[in-house]
Amino acid sequence: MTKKEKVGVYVCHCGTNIAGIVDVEDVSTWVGENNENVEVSRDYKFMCSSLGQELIEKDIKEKGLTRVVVAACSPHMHEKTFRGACQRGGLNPFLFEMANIREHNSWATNDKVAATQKAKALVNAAVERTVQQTSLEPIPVEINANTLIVGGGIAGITAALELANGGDHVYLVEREPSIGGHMAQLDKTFPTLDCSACILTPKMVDVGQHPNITLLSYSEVEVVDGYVGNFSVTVRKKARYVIEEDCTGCGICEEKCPQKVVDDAFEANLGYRKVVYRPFPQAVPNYPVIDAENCTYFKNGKCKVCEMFCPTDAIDFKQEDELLKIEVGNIILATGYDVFDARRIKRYGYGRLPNVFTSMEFERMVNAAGPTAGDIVLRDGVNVPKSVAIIHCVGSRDKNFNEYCSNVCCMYSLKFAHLVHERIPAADVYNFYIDMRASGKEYEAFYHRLLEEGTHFIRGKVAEVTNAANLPEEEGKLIVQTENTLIGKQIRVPVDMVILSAGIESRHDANEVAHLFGMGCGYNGFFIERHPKLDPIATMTEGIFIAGACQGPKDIPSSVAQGAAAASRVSSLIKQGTVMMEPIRAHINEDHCSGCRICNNLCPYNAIEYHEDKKVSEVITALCQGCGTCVAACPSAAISGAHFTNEQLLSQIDGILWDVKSELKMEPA
Amino acid sequence: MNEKFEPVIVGFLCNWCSYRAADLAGTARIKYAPNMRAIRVMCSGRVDPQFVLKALREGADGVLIAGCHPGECHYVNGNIKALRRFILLKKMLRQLGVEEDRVQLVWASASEGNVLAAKVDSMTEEIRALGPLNWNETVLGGGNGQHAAVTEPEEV
Amino acid sequence: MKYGYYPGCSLERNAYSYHQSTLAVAKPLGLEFVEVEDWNCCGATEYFAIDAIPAYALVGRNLALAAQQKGDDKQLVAPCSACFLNLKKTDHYMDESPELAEKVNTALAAGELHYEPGSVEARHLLDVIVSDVGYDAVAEKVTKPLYNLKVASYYGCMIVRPRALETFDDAECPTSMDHLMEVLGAEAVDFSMKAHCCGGHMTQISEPTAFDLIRSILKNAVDNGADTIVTLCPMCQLNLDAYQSAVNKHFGTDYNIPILYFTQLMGLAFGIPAEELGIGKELVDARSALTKIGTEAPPKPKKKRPSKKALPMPSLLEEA
Amino acid sequence: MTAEPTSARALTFFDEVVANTPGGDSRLELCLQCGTCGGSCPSGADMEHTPREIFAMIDAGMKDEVLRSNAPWYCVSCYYCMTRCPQEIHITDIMYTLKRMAIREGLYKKSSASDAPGFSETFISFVENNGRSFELGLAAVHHLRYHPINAVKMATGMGLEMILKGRMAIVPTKIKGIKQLQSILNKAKELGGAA
Repeated sequence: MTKKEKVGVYVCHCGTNIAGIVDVEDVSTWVGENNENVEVSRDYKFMCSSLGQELIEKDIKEKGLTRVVVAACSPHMHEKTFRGACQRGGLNPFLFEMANIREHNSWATNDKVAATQKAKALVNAAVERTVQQTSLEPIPVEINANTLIVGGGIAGITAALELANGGDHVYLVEREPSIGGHMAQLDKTFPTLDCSACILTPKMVDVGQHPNITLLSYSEVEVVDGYVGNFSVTVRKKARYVIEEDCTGCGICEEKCPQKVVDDAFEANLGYRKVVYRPFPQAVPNYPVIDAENCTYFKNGKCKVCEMFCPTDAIDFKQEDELLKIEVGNIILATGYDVFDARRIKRYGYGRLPNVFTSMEFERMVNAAGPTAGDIVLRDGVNVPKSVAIIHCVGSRDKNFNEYCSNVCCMYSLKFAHLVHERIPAADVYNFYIDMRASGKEYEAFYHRLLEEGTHFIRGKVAEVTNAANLPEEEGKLIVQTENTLIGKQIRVPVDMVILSAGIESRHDANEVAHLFGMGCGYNGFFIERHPKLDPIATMTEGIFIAGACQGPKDIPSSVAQGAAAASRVSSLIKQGTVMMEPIRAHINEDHCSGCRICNNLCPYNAIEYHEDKKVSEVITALCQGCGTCVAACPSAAISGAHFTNEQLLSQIDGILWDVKSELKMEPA
Repeated sequence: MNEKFEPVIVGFLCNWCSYRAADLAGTARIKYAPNMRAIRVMCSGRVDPQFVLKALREGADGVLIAGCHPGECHYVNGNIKALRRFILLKKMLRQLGVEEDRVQLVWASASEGNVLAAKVDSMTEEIRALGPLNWNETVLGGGNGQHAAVTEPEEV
Repeated sequence: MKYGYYPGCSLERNAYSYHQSTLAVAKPLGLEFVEVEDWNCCGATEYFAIDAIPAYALVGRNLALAAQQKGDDKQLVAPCSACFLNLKKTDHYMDESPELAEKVNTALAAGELHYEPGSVEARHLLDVIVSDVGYDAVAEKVTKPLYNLKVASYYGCMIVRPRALETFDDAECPTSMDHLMEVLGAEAVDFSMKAHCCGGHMTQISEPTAFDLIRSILKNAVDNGADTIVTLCPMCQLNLDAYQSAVNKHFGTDYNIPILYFTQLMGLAFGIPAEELGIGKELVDARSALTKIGTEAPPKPKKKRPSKKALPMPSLLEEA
Repeated sequence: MTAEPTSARALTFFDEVVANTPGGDSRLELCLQCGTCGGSCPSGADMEHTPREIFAMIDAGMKDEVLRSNAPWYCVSCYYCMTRCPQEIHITDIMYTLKRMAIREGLYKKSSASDAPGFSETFISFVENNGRSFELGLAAVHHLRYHPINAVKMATGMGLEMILKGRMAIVPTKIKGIKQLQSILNKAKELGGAA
């Protein structure tokens, strides 16, 4: 005997989004007439509007509805909305179910008949499912007010300062010896041409000095346990071989160190650094590190010049990595991006042709604090180029490398053109582009400025850069070969210098990092946000937020905005004190449990404990994440997964097959 | 006009990847066969073989199980458990005399609406070619109401 | 190592020296080549321009014959790049498109033949030598190293492209033949034009276009100090060699750089007499260039110390 | 069941080109008009339209102009465009398609490369008759047909040298199974279409 419930069914038109394909009136009428549990069924223009929601509230109160089904969009869009309506009407929100007849149906086909039939199945299934649903209460979880921020670039710095200024404690973990990220490497910033260091370093100093920020530089997160409100994180603080408490940051060790290596990080290959070094003079923290891989002492057991000269005995060759355990309530990932490795595009000659430079090399070159003190010169370090080609979309918008647009290259390429004009007024500058993308605030104006400055803009993706001269004027030059697509002619442009505007890539280890934090990477390696439009800050994992270029290629203003937004999301949770978790958890019925322990090893969170004395297993609710693997595996059906019980799902299957059920099965048993 | 056989496929889509892939397919207005009817589960690892058998028994011509790519499971490795169950399930279907291709598995991440849509299209065509399942005749034999040995699957 | 062998039309006559030298070096390397019986022309780049299905069927006949004949190995070696690409492409497209495979097989059935895609793997001769034999085994056979000889290794197009067919060397900057030349004791010069087009059939369609391309290749090799250009394709050899004087006339230049097959230089290094390698058949005489070969290894060129001001040079991807 | 569009769109020149390109997917619809192909093409400087332009013209339905262009005939099958194309379009294969369509429609005759198909045709006529190509015959026939002056140059200059060096055969080689090959090719011609 099935119990009789009073179900209210609401079929949404979503304007014409659904009603244009699905005969919503037919669906509503049909379910009202054919499913005995349905008390009332209606169709309505926009169910998510306040009037639509009031309709539900009113029916619950007036008609005594015990269950509610809304057939509309995806539950990922509006489940929360309608659960709220149910609650306001006095119905437990877990007695509500959505049927997705928009994304999964009306938007996926043009076949009206089939779509209407499918909508009936989905609605009927939802009705059958709700009948089996039970009232549930969300689980309150207390929020630890400390926050972990991973990555000390401009996004992470912004988030850290926002939270710390609000009075909450922040652990800022940075992999490199100094915070600052890519922004610290840049010279000027588009479109206003502010000096990057001038606007960034004060913020870095604030971070270094803030009483509410624990800065863990030269450190990496190793283990993440727990869940929103209560994460337990292990951080590896790599050995610097410098005692931070004793180091004054005087820089004598760096000055005296006899060993020099090419700096492939901060100077992007264009310059050298010592083996005991600070990446740059304004580094925060200002302590150096010893690069053990290249240090003469670590290699040969001899040298120790730094130790000899250190006035405070702060060098410690015996220092070891430290593992620190920290407890936080929320985590913000601001792990940034990698620059596309231009050597991968062999036809552009980087690594083979000396006067081909990457964009990051050029940033360092034009920087007054860089290897050439800001002079634009060829690889020989002396000669000044009379002509410069800037090639856009290097590694971007190309299925052989990265398919997407890297968002910032057009603008920084314009900036490069400007800087060449400024430093070498007589030089010819060519920008080779496919499409000029200048969609930010004041960006188009900057493009116009470069048009005025006389940059040659050539529309065409460069085919190759070669040193094989054909004509006398090409001898000794780099020749940029392309099609000028606006005149439809193949052209060869001889220049002295080529700059490759390399794109933005996800971090090489983004997948491992995502896995460490229990979240996902998209196809291109950027972290997946909860919603691409409405929630680009949160992730699918509660309590873990993302900010900056780790979410997708973006410029400084957008990274700053996301950093601040992530801080605000965390602040809001901290202020709430507790967070309500969906009560989708497994539970073991002791009476039915045979003690077989199959579930024990299946649980990915070790949330199932076996009681030797009672010979039964038990789910630790606080650890359970509700995946339901154990429910599916239990041979004695002793485990039930709240809101996804066997009864609910079996009824849903029954309901979804209303039109094809075999005759035999329709007969009473 | 000759009526084309329209198979009914029940899809079990995991909440985090493949359900969102189907959402994305819709948002991107990718058109695909309307033959798959989706049921949301939190994880593909939640798909109990009895759900699949129930669907086939109740009139579905095929079942699609969709989850996150291996290594991308929201619950660490629920999809791997789904895969192991799926392999056993296929074995069982063979014993029951049901064509293996009636139950299929696909990995579709939240960004792969096109993958899911293409899978639904290809599966629909494959099942259309197989024809209706008719559980009663195929498995129960001649529709005499005798239950064949539908054993609980071995757990993994 | 036993392989099927598809010489192609050019090797029968204009590139007979390639055929000769291939067989001459195969022996000491332990390569056994079994020629496909009664093979036909691959259609070069011309048949596809006229009619697609017959073009595929033409190649299909060769694949079917090779498949019939092969022993336990499914490798088919082609020394000519155009033949190699046509064999590989036909097999690949038949595999990718069942519809095409069906049509080709319907046509083949008219000659009582059948070809199952995937049953023959077409390989270029260079690939077999560097990948299967290997540089070390080649080095072992070198008795007369080509010391002092500066070589520009010219790959052309159809051995390294299209990338969709998963070529064995880089599509833009191949290096396998350069390494091979170094193993023989020669010096491989920098050569930006190494994978550019020799002009192909443009010599017949538009001479100025072809001459432009031929000149830019010759010029780049000469500019980089090469004594000879080595090739691995009859069409490339023909265009660079036979048209060299016409190119000189057209541009008023005086290039005189011999074009040899890589197998000819391998043979010389293995101590095989020049006549047995077909050296002397080239129109630009190679003898004077080959007299440069010394008996002693040249001293290793000293790395120029960059000036103090010079900026560091990035490493190449292979070195990283 | 994939729903049929409510009204079928008439087939365009674009559709025709795609349908006639064998070996899977031409991907022509993905062209971004970036010009990588036009910049990479060894004979691009001498083409009346760069490959990129040709694709824009195909999209615009300019059948006559496309099939009259010398561009497809100047393609040397170097596959640079196809390897470099950021959208992985099968450009070289499309060029072959355009050549075939130009011959079929007879439009190549109005092209400045009007003797190019002749070269291909002469080439394959030797292949169809003998099973092997025949360089001397090819050069002689082609040049006599289109460049009589070149033919004289050939006979006295480079060609003569080639003959003297033993690099050019005086008579063509015929394969044993020429009858078998001809039945295969005849059958293939009957099948027609692209694949």
